[in-house]
Amino acid sequence: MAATMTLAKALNAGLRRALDADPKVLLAGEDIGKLGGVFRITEGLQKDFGEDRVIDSPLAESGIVGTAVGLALRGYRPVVEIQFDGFVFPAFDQIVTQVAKMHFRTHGQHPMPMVIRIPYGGGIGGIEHHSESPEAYFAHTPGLKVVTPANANDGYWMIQQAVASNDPVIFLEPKRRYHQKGEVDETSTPMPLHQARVVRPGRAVTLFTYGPMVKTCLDAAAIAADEGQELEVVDLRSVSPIDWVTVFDSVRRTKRAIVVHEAQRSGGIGAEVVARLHEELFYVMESPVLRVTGFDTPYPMSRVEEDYLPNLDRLLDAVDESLSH
Amino acid sequence: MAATMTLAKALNAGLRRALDADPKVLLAGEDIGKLGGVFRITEGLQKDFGEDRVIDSPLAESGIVGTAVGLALRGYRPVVEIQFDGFVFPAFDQIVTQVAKMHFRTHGQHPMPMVIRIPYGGGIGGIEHHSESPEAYFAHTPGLKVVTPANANDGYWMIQQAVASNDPVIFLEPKRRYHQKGEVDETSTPMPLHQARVVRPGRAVTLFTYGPMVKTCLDAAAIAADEGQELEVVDLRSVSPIDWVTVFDSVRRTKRAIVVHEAQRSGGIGAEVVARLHEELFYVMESPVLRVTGFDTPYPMSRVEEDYLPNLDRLLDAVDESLSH
Amino acid sequence: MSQLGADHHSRGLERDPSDMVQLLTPEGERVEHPDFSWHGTEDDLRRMYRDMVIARRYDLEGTALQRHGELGLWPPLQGQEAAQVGASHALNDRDYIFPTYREHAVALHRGVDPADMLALWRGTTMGVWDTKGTGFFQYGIVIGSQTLHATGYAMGMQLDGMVGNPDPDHNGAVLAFHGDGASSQGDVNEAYVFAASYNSPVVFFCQNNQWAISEPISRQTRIPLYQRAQGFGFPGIRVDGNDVLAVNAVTAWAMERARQGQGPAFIEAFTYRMGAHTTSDDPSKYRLAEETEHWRLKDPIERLRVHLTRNGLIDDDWLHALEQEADEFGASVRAACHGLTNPDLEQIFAQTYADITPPLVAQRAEHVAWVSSFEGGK
Amino acid sequence: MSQLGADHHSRGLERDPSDMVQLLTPEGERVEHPDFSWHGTEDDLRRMYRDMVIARRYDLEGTALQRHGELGLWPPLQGQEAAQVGASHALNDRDYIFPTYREHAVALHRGVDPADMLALWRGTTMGVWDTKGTGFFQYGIVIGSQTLHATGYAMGMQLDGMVGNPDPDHNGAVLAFHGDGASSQGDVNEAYVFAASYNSPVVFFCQNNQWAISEPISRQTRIPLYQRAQGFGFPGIRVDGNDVLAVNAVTAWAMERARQGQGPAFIEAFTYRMGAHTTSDDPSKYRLAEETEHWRLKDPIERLRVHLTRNGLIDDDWLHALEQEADEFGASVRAACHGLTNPDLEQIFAQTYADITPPLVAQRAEHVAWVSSFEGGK
Ligand SMILES: Cc1ncc(C[n+]2csc(CCOP(=O)(O)OP(=O)(O)O)c2C)c(N)n1
Ligand SMILES: Cc1ncc(C[n+]2csc(CCOP(=O)(O)OP(=O)(O)O)c2C)c(N)n1
Ligand SMILES: [Mg+2]
Ligand SMILES: [Mg+2]
Repeated sequence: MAATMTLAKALNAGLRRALDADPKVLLAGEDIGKLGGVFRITEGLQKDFGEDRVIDSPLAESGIVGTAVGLALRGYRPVVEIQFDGFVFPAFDQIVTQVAKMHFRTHGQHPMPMVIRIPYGGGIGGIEHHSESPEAYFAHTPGLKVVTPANANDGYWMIQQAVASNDPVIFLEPKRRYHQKGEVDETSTPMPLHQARVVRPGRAVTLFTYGPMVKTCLDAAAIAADEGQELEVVDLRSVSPIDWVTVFDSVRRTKRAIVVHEAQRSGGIGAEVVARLHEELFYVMESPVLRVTGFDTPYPMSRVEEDYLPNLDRLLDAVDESLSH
Repeated sequence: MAATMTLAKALNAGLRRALDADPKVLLAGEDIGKLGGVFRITEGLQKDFGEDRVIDSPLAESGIVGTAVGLALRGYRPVVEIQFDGFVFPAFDQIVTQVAKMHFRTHGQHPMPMVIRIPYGGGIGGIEHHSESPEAYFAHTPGLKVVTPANANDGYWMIQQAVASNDPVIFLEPKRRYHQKGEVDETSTPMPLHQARVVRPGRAVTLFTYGPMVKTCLDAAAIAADEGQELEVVDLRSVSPIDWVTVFDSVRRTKRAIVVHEAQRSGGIGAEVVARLHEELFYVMESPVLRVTGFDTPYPMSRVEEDYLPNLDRLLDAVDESLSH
Repeated sequence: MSQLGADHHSRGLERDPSDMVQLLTPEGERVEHPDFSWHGTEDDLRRMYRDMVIARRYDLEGTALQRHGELGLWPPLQGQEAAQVGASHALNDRDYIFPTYREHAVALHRGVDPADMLALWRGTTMGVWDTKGTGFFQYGIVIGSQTLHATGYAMGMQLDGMVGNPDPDHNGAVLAFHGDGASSQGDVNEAYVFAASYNSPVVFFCQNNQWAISEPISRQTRIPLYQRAQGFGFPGIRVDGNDVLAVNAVTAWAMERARQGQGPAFIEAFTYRMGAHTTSDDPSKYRLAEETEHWRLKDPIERLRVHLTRNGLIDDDWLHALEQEADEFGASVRAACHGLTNPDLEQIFAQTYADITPPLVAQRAEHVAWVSSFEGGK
Repeated sequence: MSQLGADHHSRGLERDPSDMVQLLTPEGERVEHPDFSWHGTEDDLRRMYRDMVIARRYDLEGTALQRHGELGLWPPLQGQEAAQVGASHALNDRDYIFPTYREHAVALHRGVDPADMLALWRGTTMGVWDTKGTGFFQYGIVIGSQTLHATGYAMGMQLDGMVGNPDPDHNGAVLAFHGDGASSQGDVNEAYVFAASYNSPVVFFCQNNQWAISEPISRQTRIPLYQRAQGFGFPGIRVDGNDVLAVNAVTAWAMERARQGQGPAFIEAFTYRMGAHTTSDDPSKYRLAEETEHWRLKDPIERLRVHLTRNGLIDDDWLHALEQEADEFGASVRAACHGLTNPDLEQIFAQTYADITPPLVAQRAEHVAWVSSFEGGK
């Protein structure tokens, strides 16, 4: 059974199925009820599952996550929504000191089956705090797992897998791809949540990316193909843990790599990918891994965001540079 | 004029001088007044400068940092103390969304000359939240600068330089070295705040480190010297920005490097150092840069911390491994 | 049935509460209040009326510009003109304001350049304007965070000796805006704690517009919001937020006690967000048209117009002239918006720090070289 | 002179307030209160006395063990026995407790293994014990965060239908401890907001022991803390925290209303931290011995002893037997502490996740290989 739908609808359908499958699953967050969330990801769910399973929260992110910890201790599986990337920081303490550490603190007695959904990334002409990519903060936090779907099918399945996970999952939704359509196969067995996927095989250079940049990388690969360069594009899907087997396999073949993300460069996911490639494939790589990322500034005013974000020109330039060595 | 004193006393003396030099300098934090802070870094300062310049704050870190933003907007230069590393997270939102971004948001109209002092790191037999190394979170945040002194002289000078900085500085104090004594030269001109220092020159391998691990690395280098290996030890001092000139210079000479920090490995400062060395000195390095760090788990119960933290055995092993390539 | 107190919609939170200060009824009638009176001049009345009309026009222009794709977003203030204008008119030159993202009327009254505000919503700047000249700080987007900045700023004013001086011309205080939804945030409650602890000259001005996007006030509190303050040890008072006189009188009182060193106060301006939360929002999803209609009868501008006309303080000519002025202002706003120029990415590197770091200099150089590689016709 | 309200030490925060529920005077006299009475048995009285004595002994052992280097740290509870024992005795089997780091008396009463608690302070575990069997959750170190967990847990109990049932045996509620200092934290105030919004069965039990490390209560609030609650829309009540009867009666009342679906309540137990904040602290730096002496006269154990003896409910034999029991308990605590075994680093890898990640498996393997390279006599 396959259907074409947007990432937004796929997430909605996935959440619906998760609510259906397990009465312990609850959604909570600001405006997720009648409004269905500012991006309508939870549209219709409160109507169908009631105010006790799709819960509008007071306007306080620490409170939302902190009470979700209590609900999880009680045996629930809360799925909380943070309205925009930039508003996860009031909840950062609860996430880092409580959610991430409860399993560790209790020697496994109290797992934290919680999902924290965060629409993230830029490219939507937003004002400050509405376009950020905070993934590296979470990936640097032991105890959390961090995933991000890049297409509708992954959205549908990964949200269900995240809900089913007994570990806390930071679930980053590439907001500018919410309206991108794709096939959703509601019956097939999905691949494991933390496995990377080669979304386009190629032999010249591997582009490692995730979330909103997967489409950009695929677009770049299509253009490069016209010029006779076969780029491999790997969608990491999980940025913590990263599926190093797939990463290393790819570079063993291509011997060249570029990491692409929207987040500021220093200390980003790219740094870890470069570091691991350096450590593991020191003698294999034929040119330095490159990073095409946001700059080390705050996310800027929207009128320059297209220059701030990795775009086709920057990507193709990097490909040339990688191949020039 | 040189005197021997502990890092703790040097910081106290530096703060005193900063308070003396500029009436706009204020200290705020929990228990920093009569008690002088739980580590006594502000001892005697309230007595001498009064309750309006050394301010005991209500027990709320976000409030401490958030009101400091307001004080800075008013023209003050607040120096706030976070009692322990693990308690900076309630203030994380104010630090990341406000302190770090005010200069950017106001196109330079409102700089944020604020210092956020945080005793950090392990090795003190502490309970949970009292031994963490959160530097990578801040180093990944554009708009912040992040420094950490490793000895008394640096403590004395760097705190004054941080106070004089017109940018917000996260000032990480290696709490387990508070009682380590050193010479403080109160008259010499200090080196720039964001410059790294070769604390021990050597030609075999460079150890890059900072804060509490500088001593450990120096101890390792002393042992290695007995075995005929001349390790170079570089104290980064500033982890954002990192002084890449000194870093690259060193590796151009030694061609081998190890990065050492207490924080968990993935996405840590080490990742960025490895990535930059890979990018810049791809053809220079003779063996992969190694990382000797905490593991990717929460900071553990104190009875195993000596195994969790990089220690002499692990360091010397890494040196052997680096040289074995 | 809902277990989680879902009766919250029907809590003792009346739509038309009686425990609020009112000096001008919805019908435009002047009434007295035992504790608060208004002592302004006829000119003051006309000025406040004018400012409300201009603010509403600005707001309509903002919405229209957004609809035409000129702005990325616009948060309308319609319905809240009296709360904002009444508050702003209670301030002096030494007072400072920490707004949310909706206080356009205050901004205009304080002299913020309308174009500078549009630049924020257009995305050509981060939202920078003359804060020093206007005393009106940047818009705050992270809900509640500005209340702590306001409190810290007020502490700074205390340290500067600007509180409790015998000569009132040396005193000042801070007005901190926040919404009803914001009252749930930890930061806002911490601001109350700090302000109380240091007895700081800050007045928290909560525009309770009944909604936080789609969530009704009953989700945030089960008792009237103004009662929150007394639990922190300072006075809270509720005022008819659509009554510019009452807002003005109550704010003047609260600011004056703050300036005199009597510490913080909390004002709940009971009002209504007539429009959408922002231009991205669709209120029909979550609230009834009937509610909006109910509030339309309490329109803050209309009630003052009736009062002024009825008392012969303005006439048709005056109103006509004001309409002219508003039209001209509207045209100038549109022109200013079209005149906004796009920034260059290059500026963001210098914008990040007071002292740019060497790695950022390198990134800028890399970027500049890359851009010129195109210009070189690569 | 200080500008920042530094008169805070002399605020209307009396040392001996009259607006608190008291049923047993410091002199051991039973008094009545118009709203609260205590209906327990003589056995209950003896049990509470015994639990206070045992808790104090445990505390002394903890401090001694720390002094001997057996524990890394110990936070003494001395002075707060009545607050803790009185509260704990008001709970039923379906109630749950979210403590701070100082509720040793509650832990013991709920059946937490003393050794498990020592393990936390010794650093051989992260502080794990039988939370399911005891209903006593982990100690919370980050000030205030547990109040949100408590509230969420209470919401879960609502969802589970454990509130407001006609059969009281099906009802339960949550007791959330926090300190006076904690009342300033955003999280704690957000917990009040959520609990009120969802009308959740959670009782906030604030042990106002007058100090947050070196900061007096007047730094956190300028009015009595119990008044905070009413601003959030639920009752706040102050009780003599050194009076085990009053604490017990008030807590029983608050828990019962929560269980019946009447929502949250706040209890300020007015008490005193007789000792240091922790064994790392030196209170002589910031408070006067005179103050401690004043409070010694209100000792919670002594006043109940006087009452019990005077009324012939215990005699010297009974007291002697209790002393024996305490001695034996003390010895067993010491033995248990010495019996704690050091963990192995290897366990922390599996401890991090429910499903360990492949990179962490690799790190563990690396570590294990490294360790065995030594054992192999490298
Ligand atoms: C910390 C944070 N969380 C969420 C948001 C998204 N958001 C923007 S406005 C708003 C509602 C604010 O309601 P209220 O405080 O009543 O102010 P109003 O918009 O009604 O003026 C929300 C949830 C935000 N800006 N900041
Ligand atoms: C978020 C946070 N900030 C600071 C600390 C350090 N700290 C530990 S206990 C304490 C004082 C707590 O005072 P109170 O809430 O009154 O509880 P008490 O210790 O008196 O029982 C402080 C500041 C902490 N544990 N967590
Ligand atoms: Mg509102
Ligand atoms: Mg206390």
